[in-house]
Amino acid sequence: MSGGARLENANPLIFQRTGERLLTASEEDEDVADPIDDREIFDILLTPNYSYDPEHPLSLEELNVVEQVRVKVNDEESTVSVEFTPTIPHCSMATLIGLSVKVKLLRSLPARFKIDVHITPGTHVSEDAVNKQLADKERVAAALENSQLLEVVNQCLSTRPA
Amino acid sequence: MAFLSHTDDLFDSILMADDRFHTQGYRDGFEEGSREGTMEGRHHGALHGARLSAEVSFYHGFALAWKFLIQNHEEVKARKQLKAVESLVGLIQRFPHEDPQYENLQEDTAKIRAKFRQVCSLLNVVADFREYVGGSSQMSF
Amino acid sequence: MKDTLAILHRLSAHPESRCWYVAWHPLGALLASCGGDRAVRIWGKEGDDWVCKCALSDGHQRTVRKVAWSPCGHYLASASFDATTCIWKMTNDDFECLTVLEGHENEVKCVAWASSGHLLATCSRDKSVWIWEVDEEDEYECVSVVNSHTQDVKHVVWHPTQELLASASYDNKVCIYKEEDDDWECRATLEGHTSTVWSLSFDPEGQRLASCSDDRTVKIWKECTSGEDEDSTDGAWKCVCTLSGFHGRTVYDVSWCHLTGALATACGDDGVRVFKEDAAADPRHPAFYLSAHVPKAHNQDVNCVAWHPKEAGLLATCSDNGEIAIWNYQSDA
Amino acid sequence: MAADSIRLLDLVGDFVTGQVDSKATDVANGVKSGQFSILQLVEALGLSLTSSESQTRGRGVQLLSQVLEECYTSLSEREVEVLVAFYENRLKDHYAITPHVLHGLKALAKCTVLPKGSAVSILKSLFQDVHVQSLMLAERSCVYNILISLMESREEELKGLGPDFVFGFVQAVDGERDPRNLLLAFQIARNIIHRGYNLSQFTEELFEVTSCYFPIDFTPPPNDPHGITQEELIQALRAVLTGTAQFAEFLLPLIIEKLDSDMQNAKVDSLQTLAACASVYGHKELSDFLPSLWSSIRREVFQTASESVESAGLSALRALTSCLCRSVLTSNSEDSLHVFLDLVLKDCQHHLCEPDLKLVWPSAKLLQAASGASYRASLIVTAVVLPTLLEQYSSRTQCAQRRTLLEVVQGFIQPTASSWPAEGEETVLQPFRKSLCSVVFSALAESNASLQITAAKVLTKLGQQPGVLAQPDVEMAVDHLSRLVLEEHDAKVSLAVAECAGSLSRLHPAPFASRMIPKLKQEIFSEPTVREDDFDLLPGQSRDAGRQRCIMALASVSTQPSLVRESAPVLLQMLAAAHTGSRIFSVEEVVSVCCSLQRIADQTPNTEEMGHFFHDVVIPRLLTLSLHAALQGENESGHSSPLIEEAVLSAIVPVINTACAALQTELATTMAAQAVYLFLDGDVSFLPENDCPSKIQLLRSQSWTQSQLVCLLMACVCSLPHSVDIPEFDRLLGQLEELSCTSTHPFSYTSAAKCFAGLINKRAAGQTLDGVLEKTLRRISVTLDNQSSAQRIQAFNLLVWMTKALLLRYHPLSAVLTDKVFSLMSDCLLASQAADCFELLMSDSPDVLNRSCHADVRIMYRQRFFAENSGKIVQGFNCAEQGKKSVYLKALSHIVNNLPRQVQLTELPSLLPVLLEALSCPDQVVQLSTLCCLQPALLDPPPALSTQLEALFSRLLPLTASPSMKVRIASLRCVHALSQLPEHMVLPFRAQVLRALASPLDDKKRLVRKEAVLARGEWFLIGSPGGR
Repeated sequence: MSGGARLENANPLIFQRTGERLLTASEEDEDVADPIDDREIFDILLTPNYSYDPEHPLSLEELNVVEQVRVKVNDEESTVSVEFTPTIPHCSMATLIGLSVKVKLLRSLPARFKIDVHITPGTHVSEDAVNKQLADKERVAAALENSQLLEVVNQCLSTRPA
Repeated sequence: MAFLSHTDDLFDSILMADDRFHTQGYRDGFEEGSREGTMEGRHHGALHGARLSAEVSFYHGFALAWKFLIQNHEEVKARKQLKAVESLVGLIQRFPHEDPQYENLQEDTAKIRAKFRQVCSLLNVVADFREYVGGSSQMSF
Repeated sequence: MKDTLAILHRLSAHPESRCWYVAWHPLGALLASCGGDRAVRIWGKEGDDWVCKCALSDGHQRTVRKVAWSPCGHYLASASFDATTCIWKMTNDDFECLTVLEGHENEVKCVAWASSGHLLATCSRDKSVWIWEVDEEDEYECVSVVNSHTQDVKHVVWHPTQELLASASYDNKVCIYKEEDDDWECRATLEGHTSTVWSLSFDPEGQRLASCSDDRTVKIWKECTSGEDEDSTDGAWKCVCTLSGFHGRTVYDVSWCHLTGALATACGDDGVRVFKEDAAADPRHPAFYLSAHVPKAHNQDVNCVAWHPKEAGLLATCSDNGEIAIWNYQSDA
Repeated sequence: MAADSIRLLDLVGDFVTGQVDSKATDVANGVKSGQFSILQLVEALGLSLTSSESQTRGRGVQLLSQVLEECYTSLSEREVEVLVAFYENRLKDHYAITPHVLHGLKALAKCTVLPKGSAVSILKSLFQDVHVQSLMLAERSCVYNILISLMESREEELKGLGPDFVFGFVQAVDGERDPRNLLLAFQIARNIIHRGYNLSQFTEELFEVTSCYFPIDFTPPPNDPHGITQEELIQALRAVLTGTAQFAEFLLPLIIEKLDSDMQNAKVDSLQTLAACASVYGHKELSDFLPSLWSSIRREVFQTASESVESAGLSALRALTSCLCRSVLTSNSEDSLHVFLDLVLKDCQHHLCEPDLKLVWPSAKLLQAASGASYRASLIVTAVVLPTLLEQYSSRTQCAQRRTLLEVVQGFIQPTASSWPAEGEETVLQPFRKSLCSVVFSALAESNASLQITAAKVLTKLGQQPGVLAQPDVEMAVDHLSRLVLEEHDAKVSLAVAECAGSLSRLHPAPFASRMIPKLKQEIFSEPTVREDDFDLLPGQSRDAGRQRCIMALASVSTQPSLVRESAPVLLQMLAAAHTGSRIFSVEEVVSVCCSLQRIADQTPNTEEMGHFFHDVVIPRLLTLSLHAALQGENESGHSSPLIEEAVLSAIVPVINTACAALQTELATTMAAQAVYLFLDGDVSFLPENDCPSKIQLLRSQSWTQSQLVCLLMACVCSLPHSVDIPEFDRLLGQLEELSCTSTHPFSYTSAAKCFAGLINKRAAGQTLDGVLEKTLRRISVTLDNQSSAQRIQAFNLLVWMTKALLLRYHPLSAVLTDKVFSLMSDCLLASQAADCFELLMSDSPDVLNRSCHADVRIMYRQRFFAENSGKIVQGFNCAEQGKKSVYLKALSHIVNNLPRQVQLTELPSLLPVLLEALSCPDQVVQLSTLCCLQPALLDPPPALSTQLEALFSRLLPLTASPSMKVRIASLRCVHALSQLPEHMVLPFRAQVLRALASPLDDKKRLVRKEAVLARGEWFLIGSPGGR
């Protein structure tokens, strides 16, 4: 984002980052299998740990766009559900943020997973519309063939600031 | 004397001030509000009316132009095209320009747009109607 | 469930991408598939296994969403996200692109031939359904553009015998169209699904229409012909049966076998299901039971089910993992 | 003479009519050699110069100019005068001639003998007759060069021209586009400004003609030969624009305008320029613009996403503020600094009261920048801000908010270089001492870890400034810290506490000695009270953990001799207790005690006093305890001292190492003697409680508990400075050799070998040393050659250490030894040890033969070793039969791994084939170390790689499914690194890689999945819009 761009929401709420996940002994043990858990999904979403949201220089978590409690994963049943919170109700980027989150998960999780991305209930005026669109894999597939959209999404997911 | 009356007057004005300002404030506010509202409404209406009329009249002009171009051709294809063009013209002429309250304005506009696109396809011309149809921006999916 | 659905073949049809749709050639010798790799592939049986007869990869710039064979079997239509529809002519085992139908603003989601073979329908995210006429010298012209849906139109299907068109949409509705003094108009709107309607299929006689949806249900709709019951006008459709509770996620496709009357569904929970109609039930309130179910038919979403037109019980399915699977459905009922 | 003139005529003819350019140099040489004079040349040129053919005239002038450029130095004043007149006159001639004329003038302008007045006349005619804009690039630069050289030599005369000069320049430079010329033009403008030329009415023109390039937006063309960078231009222009306060009225509005642009670098440039001019201007120039400048800066800092814009904004604000601070206060005028800071405070202060909102940070940064400008500024700002913050802190209850507030406070209490109080000024925090302390202490008392950590940081900062904390505050702080050490089990907090205690103890040792250390000691030695709740304690809450923290804390606070004298004895006492068994301490605890001692030895100032302390107290105590333990041996009566444990001894070694390495020479010498005689003759006289049986011979002892003490000998004698001479050297070596060759106790014989190595590494070269070495080497060889010998391992071990000792100092013998090692790589028994020993040879060993213990380590010995031996390994690899190849790969990967990055890069091309080979070698150790040395190299890959990519991927990708988790991780890192290669190189592999990385996404180990996710994410971006 160019220094000139103006923030749609100039003074958003911020939250303390939860620290790095601490390494446990069992994680270093060859033979123990670590199931994919909520925190892991959370960390996936927060790397790169600055924003998915081209409007905001802060990271998703600081903006409370994705909270740990809102990530639910079930490894055995291969399901992930993420609720994200657009920084302000009218945030025009809601769909784009959601798309970025979804794409990030599609690229980062085993194919067996069913991935559901929703807006946190009651945090966005066009909540249902956005949820429905994100759930429509045909629309998402088409979106990722649209170079303008793909460009924005990639910039959000790029580990180098775009 | 004058002095006295003057004071009465003064007291009076003070005693009533509260009430007076209240009503006056309300009146002013109301006027201000309704004026603002009307202006906004007019503006809004004008804007959309203009857009719609611009769109429809574009179709109209387009249709008439083609009508004259092809009306004297005899072969089947041209006949079909002419038919479509004429039905477009028909739709537009039946379109109630001057009645903003007309209830299925949307439906009719949709019909006209659809017909227009069919005509374009038949004539095999790519008219840039996107801006008129408020076409899907590149960022939507 | 004594009936069985047995796997016959698995082919990696569109590796590295999804397989969106498969369509049997009317004579049943060939199977066409399309997918995210922008290609259409034609499969044929050689000895005991299915092989790729040819791949049409130069027709489209983006995902090919659906393919459809003309009733005569000489033509293949392919609908793509690149906003175009290609018509391919088959001359023995070779395909050439006859023409490209343009006009949709964005992704074309479906294409279908009328039984006569003279009419073609396409639909798109631009909310419109287009009806095309095919004349003797393979010329295609648009006879009508209909804007009855308020959202992305997902699927179009023709009545097996009459010139009657049905469309399914992201606006949760199904529309039925008929021709009205050489313009096509929506004659009935089927409301009932609570989310996107993904696909439609007519029963063999064309009296009933099955629809499947993101609301995880399948609905059976029946045209009410006057007399049958009074409270309905001619040409109106009403839901006579809802299959709910069977599917774990979005139902992406439904197919009504015209030989056996069995109803197959493709589901986002990776499962393939076959339903049979309960013969005993009152025809005005038909009942269906789950006759066969393969929970992990594919290891990703199942996108399409297609019954073989000639060989009863033969079923083709395809999935997000790029696979095609061919099954044999055995029912002793 | 005549001959010359004829020759000259020929040359001229050839050049002018014959178009033979080379002749110019001949003429020039002629002139230089004095063969003919310039005037003669002019005469010779006469005809062509007066020819009616402009073409010929041009040619003539060109020749003259070229000659002049060659030899303008040798001209006489008279000649110059004539030539100048001639050239000025030529300027009026045909335009085709002008270029040559300018070149001539450029040469003349450089003449030192330029007669008075010609400078002015040259310029006059230049400005008058030449339309610079219509000249070619080269000629334009001529004009600028003329100006530059005249400004150098004839400043006074030019100034005589008055504003005309400036005007002339402005006219000339107007519309210049070429970056090279711009640099020249900017230089001239700069001179005009800095050397006080008279601008008068042309000030604005001069500004206009330069400022039109602001902000510079220039990207040098690819393969640009002149190597002009945007930065150069920016700096040059900035020097002009900020050169004089006269520009202020024009520049400041321009900056404000440019700050509104959407170009990020325009913003940054504007802000930096602003900062630059603020250092030149006085507040008079600024005052009118301050409000709008401030609002622009605020806007940028509040709204930007980019750190560069932010930091530029902050430094601009600081510069503005310090400029206002410089302004002299006059009684009648209001204090402009106050006015400005009030503005800043008004806009920022209230955000500090919204600690959940984002703007709290930029606001704090702005205020801190302002207050950092000067002492006065910090007085004003802190006077307002600190009360607000402290008040907020007490009114807020959420820990997160309090933490934020405290972090903001932290930013205010650290004075910058420019705001540091001068002599006699007291710190700006003085008024808030009490409230600050109470806030910090209450935060330390909170249960929230991150809050405690921040508080500790703040306390540290407060403690670092003399005069902020009063005695009672410090004592209070120390009590809080002590409590946290004893009770707080959160690792992060303990760390912060330790750091805080460490830094406080530097300035205020007394309270730590009197209050903390006793508490810690008491906790350490307090009777273990069995508490029923002991069982359901979290790890870290147990008493052991508490004691652990005390041990660490003792080390952290030992920053002053006075404290060391208190803390070290406590630790030694623990060792004693552990030894006697009067208290039960686990081996881990004893080890960590040693670690703390080592830290103390490491961080104590290297003074005579401390030297004595360690030499007289610590080391002897350690030796005694270990000696007693050793003599007890594995005690029959149940308890055996932990001090015979290898782990403990290996922990004592670094303590002695560090202490001895720091000893002053005479102490070191006695140390050496004492140690040597203790180990050779059992002389215990220097030890406390030296009631030992006489005639102990540790090096010859058969009991491992005694022989292993040799590691302490190593610690004592191998870390002493070079100058120290080791007594009984040969006898000592003899016994060490014996021990290392014959002992069967690994720790003993290894330590002996290391000690041996440590000694010979420092020993002065010469006959004696070589003699010893020959002898030992012979012994080693004999043992090694005897396949059946029971002592081959020992011999090999000694060989390796000897090799290391010698190759570090480039001793000639090292080559022989290395070859010996190589020969063992085909040995059936020792092959794999031989391969592994290269790790030992190439890496730094912690306790001996490293620079910190004064070993003789030549720089780049690794490179040298590699250069000499990599060939042999590769060759050995090629010759060896399949089964044995891995040995060489292992050796190679060990060596390469330890090479500095740069060398790795240069060597990689030659090694690549072998390394690729190594990747497909089944041995996981080889795979791992190869991956480890590939990965950094892949970050900026040698061209050689591009041809090998195919092979690389085909070997790398399968490794992502290796049974070893480490290998999977390392290979994924390599794949990740490869994604950074130029797109055209890697794009072909995209599909293949993405497919291969799909399965690691489902790996059973989280750490592997993490790498896979990162790598795959990057690979998706390759060749995708917005990605790369």
